[in-house]
Amino acid sequence: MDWTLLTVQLLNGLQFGILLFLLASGLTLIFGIMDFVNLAHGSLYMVGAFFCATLTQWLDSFWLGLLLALPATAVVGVLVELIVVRHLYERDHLDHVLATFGLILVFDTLTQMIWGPDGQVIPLPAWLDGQVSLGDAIEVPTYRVAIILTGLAVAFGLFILVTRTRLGMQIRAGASNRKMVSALGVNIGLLFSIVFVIGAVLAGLAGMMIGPITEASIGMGNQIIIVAFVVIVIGGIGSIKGAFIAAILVGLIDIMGRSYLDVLFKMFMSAQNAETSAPAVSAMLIYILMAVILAVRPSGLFGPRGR
Amino acid sequence: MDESVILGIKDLYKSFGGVAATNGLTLDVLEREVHAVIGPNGAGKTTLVSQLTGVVLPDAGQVVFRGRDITRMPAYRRPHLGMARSFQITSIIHDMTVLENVVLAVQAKAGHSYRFWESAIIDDQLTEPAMRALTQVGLETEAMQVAGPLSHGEHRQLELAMVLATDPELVLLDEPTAGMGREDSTRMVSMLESLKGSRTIILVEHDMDAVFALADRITVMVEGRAIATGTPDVIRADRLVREAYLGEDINTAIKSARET
Amino acid sequence: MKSLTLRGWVTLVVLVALALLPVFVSMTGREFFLVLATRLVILAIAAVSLNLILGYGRMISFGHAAYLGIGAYAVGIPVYYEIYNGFIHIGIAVVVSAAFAFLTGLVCLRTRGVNFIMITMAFSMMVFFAFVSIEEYGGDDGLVIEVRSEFGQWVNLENDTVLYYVCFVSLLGILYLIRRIVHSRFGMVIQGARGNEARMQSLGFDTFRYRLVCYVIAGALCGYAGALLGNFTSFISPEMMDWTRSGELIFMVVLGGTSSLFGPVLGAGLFILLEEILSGFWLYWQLIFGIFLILVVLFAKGGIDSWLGRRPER
Amino acid sequence: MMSRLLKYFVLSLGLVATSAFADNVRIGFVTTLTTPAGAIGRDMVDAANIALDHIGHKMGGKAVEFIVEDDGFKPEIGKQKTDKLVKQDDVHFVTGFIWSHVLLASRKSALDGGKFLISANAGPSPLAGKLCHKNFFSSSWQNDQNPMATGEVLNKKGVKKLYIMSPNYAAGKNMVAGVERTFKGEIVGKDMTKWGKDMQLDFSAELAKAKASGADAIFVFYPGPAGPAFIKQYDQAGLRGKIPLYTVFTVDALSLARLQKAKLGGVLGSWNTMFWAPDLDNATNKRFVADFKAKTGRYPTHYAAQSYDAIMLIKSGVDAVNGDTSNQDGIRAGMLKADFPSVRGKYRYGSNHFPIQNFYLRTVKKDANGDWFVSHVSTVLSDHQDTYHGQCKL
Repeated sequence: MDWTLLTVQLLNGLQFGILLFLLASGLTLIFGIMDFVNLAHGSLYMVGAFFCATLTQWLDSFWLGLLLALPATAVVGVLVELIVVRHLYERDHLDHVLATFGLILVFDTLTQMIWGPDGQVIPLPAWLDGQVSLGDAIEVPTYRVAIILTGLAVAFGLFILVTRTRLGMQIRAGASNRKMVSALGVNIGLLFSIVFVIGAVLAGLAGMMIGPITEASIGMGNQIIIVAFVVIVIGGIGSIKGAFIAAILVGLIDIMGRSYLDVLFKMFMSAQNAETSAPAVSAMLIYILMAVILAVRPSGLFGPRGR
Repeated sequence: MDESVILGIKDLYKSFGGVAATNGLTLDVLEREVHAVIGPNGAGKTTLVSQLTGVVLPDAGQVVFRGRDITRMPAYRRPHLGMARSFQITSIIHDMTVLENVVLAVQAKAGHSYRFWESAIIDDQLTEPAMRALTQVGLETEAMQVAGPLSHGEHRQLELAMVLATDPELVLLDEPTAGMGREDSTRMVSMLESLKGSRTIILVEHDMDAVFALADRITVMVEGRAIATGTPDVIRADRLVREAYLGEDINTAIKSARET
Repeated sequence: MKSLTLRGWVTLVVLVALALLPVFVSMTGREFFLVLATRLVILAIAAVSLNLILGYGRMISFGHAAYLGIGAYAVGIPVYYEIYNGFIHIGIAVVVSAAFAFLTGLVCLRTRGVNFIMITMAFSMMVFFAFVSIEEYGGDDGLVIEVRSEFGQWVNLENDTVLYYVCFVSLLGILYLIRRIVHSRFGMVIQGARGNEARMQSLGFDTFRYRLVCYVIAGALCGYAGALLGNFTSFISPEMMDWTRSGELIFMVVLGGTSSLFGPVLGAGLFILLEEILSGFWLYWQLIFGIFLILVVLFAKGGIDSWLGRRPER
Repeated sequence: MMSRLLKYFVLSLGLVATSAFADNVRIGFVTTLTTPAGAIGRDMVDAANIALDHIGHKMGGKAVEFIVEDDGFKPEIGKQKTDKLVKQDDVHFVTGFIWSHVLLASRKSALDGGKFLISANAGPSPLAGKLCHKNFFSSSWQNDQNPMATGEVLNKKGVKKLYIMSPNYAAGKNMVAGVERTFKGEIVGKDMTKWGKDMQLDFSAELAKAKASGADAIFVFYPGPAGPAFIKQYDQAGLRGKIPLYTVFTVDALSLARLQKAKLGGVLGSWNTMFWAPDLDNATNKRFVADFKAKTGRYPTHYAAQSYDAIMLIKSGVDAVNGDTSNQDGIRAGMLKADFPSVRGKYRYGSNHFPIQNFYLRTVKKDANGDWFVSHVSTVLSDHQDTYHGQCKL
């Protein structure tokens, strides 16, 4: 067993998990409070990455780019909420799925019309572009460590927001009983908008974090959003804690599958077939995990009863 | 056990988060009687109904229906033994017609419904009993209406028709007059009166007028327990029952219930 | 014959147009219309089958495209082994689809709401990745189906017109079948469970099992559509089972009108015509398509069916 | 736009005589214009249009109608579009095709429809071998050829242990087979990653494995959008200078423009192989590259070069029959001669209608304006023919 490799892969899994959490936390809030299925959450992830790329290229600074792209993504979030999403809260999930499916098409096409089909690079400052050594043999990209730290900080901030602030109290109350919150005299419309925008910014941030690794590209959110949905369903809808645990779990499973499954498969099939099957089966693992968890607990790990 | 006992409840326990909603309840319901269950709010009446219908499973104890232990039987199987219920909050299928609602009830009784070809709504074997039940509750003229937009009183009538259509031995009526105006309420009571003697009825009700008009026997529940069971006259005189209603005279309680 | 409503007229006109289309094609020589119409009819079958669970049963399956894929592979894989008998293909398609629906339904139908949407999608993604992982059948690249299913000497699917009529007659047959199912005792139970599941249980219906059977029927019918699709495209790839494809099927159903028999056919038709026309004249056609989708959801509840004067829901 | 829409409606309803009945040469071009891979399609269409400009939009004295279709990076859509070109537009030639799996899916529609099918990029092995067809031509290469050249380079550089990464689709498998065929050392690890519209772009797990494998070189094939992402992560993982990177179809004008924007200078001086380079010294190429740069402001990619050649190849066929598009035998014979000015210089056709051509070593350099480009270095394989031609029964 190569312990160095294992450690590096665990870190990679953690980093992917953190990224998933950034996406899933917003999704689960929106879901838990507004009971709104937002397939277009991944589009905000993409929009965040594109804004960050363009601003970084203009201003020649990743930090300025990041700082300005966050409010820019928030504005897009506000617009989406105002123009489309707001009118759908009272509708059923079917309408949510369809309308946000339409939003994905709109966002993907608009992005290509504005930025062209090319991916957009996000150049990193030199000190983030190198590697850090952890111990003797382990060397990991600095930027990936930065993602982990940022993600943990955001998770902590979110935790404080939800458990220690007035807004957080309303959010929690909203997640458990929507009628009660409105009975308490809270402006539900405003609360919903705020939650949606928080979700949008978190998704945008996730996009900005991954951008320097993969580039901002059209449709980049369309696959990861499905994984994020798997995360919140596993974690239990509306539960930030569940989203965090499930995100890390899914991140680790994905990376571990990609790292070790082919080795495993080669024990009982030809190398060629193993190389082909392993990535697909490792992609399948998270769905299998979800099916198993839902079979045992139909509302997820930390889901509310009877949803 | 007495031959005429149709439903026996023994030492039933159910708690939610440490609070006992049913706390060692024991109760016998006799064949063909109207047995009312009353008690102050929070006495555990709703939880009892849920356990009798299988929506909620007890933590301990036993429910025996005609000699058969049904404590843990799934909800959907109980109607086939001859149990039927109505809901406290109207529970009908809003986007179907009145007739279709009742046809479903008949269908439930008429064996399995894995029949994919013949139309159900023109099947006399289903529609005739359905129309009979509707006539019984006086809703036959509304048969072709969509159920949703009808009045509250009509919904309650439909609910009753669906219960009758299954031709049950035992009927569990969960506040059949809830939310009704005086007129509708009176009509419902006389309708129930006409059923008396033909089937066993468990009546969970707040309206004391209705209870004392209909019931053969009454059980009073307090804090998840039956504190008294007996004929209306016995209950009226029972000391424990008076205390349960916070020292009020039971007749005052009836009066105040009537005014709210 | 009683007088027809607007809806009735549209239904009649669409069916007659579809029935006579090959005549039009042979007169004008515009074979492409036949290609388009075949695709339309096959997807209409898929949409109609989805509507059985989505419209009548309120089971929002976001993984229905998996059955299209299973059905198509049920043609592709036997052909790969040089088994050309169409009855075997259809048999495999229907049986495997039904079995898949049964097994996944056991898990899916325990969940409600969004979890149901997501787990149906998860199962379709599993099939997607399963086929991606099988190198033998082309993996991600897909499988070219060199020969169409053979049904003896009378029905030669290699002839595009024959294939079209097989699809069209299948559509008519399945529409009739679903019409019977919906009005049958079974259909009453499914619709009752859509309206009020707790009530149905208290009446004595084991709604889980009825729904499961319904789910299996819908899956099997869509598997059949998949077998036709495999014959039509002569090519099958896991891409056909992508979640976006399931989304498109849902759109067809909603566009046409849920819980109406013919609505999904109209929905599939409008969907395919729009896709074809828009993509022909603008590279960024998906923008219009997306906006259209949003507008339909926001303002046109009930779909085409309600534009034609039907009350949305009954 | 409205009038265009209206015209389209009218045309599609078949109410007026369409161009399908006009006497001209119709060429359908299936490529990817949307999704992140759309940049490749744009390059190809630009190059094809330059070729058409160069020939005055005429072949064999007849006007050329050029119809572009977007395959959306999906085999199924590519096949649908091919069906449309064959049955609705009744084209004489279907060309384009970036992706091997799209080409394999579309092959039957085009060839059964009695059309010429000309790949301007993809060269999957079945089409060179068992599935070769008299009406199929390639204006590019067979997939295995270029990595075979890289394998030779790896041997010359003394590489003993190689780690391979490639997308998991038809071309990726051919690329791997190609390099494995000529590379004489040991393959210490291999990863086939998810490809397509939802391709995998984060290679953290795979790069960590490569690093731990003890390989002394990494070979990758990451065309289009995945290229820059891979190279960036290779740099971020600190592999540059430790495990040298050898690529095929990964470092091209498209990825270099983006890498330069990101100031990822590590790619400068890296090696790759190809049948062509922008600075390959022949008159046709000079004119093509100059015009392409003038028109688009970019260096052309090999995709562009092959598309240019595809149009020229078709012209050579149509010219041979003086525009008589019904004379397919004549057109075929004309094209088989490869007697046209190609941007790669002179080449021949093998029996399977794949080119027999040179492969060159190239390196990434800065030009006079400071723009990065891939420059021709030396010849690795001369007059190289693919390995599958023996299986072709033409």
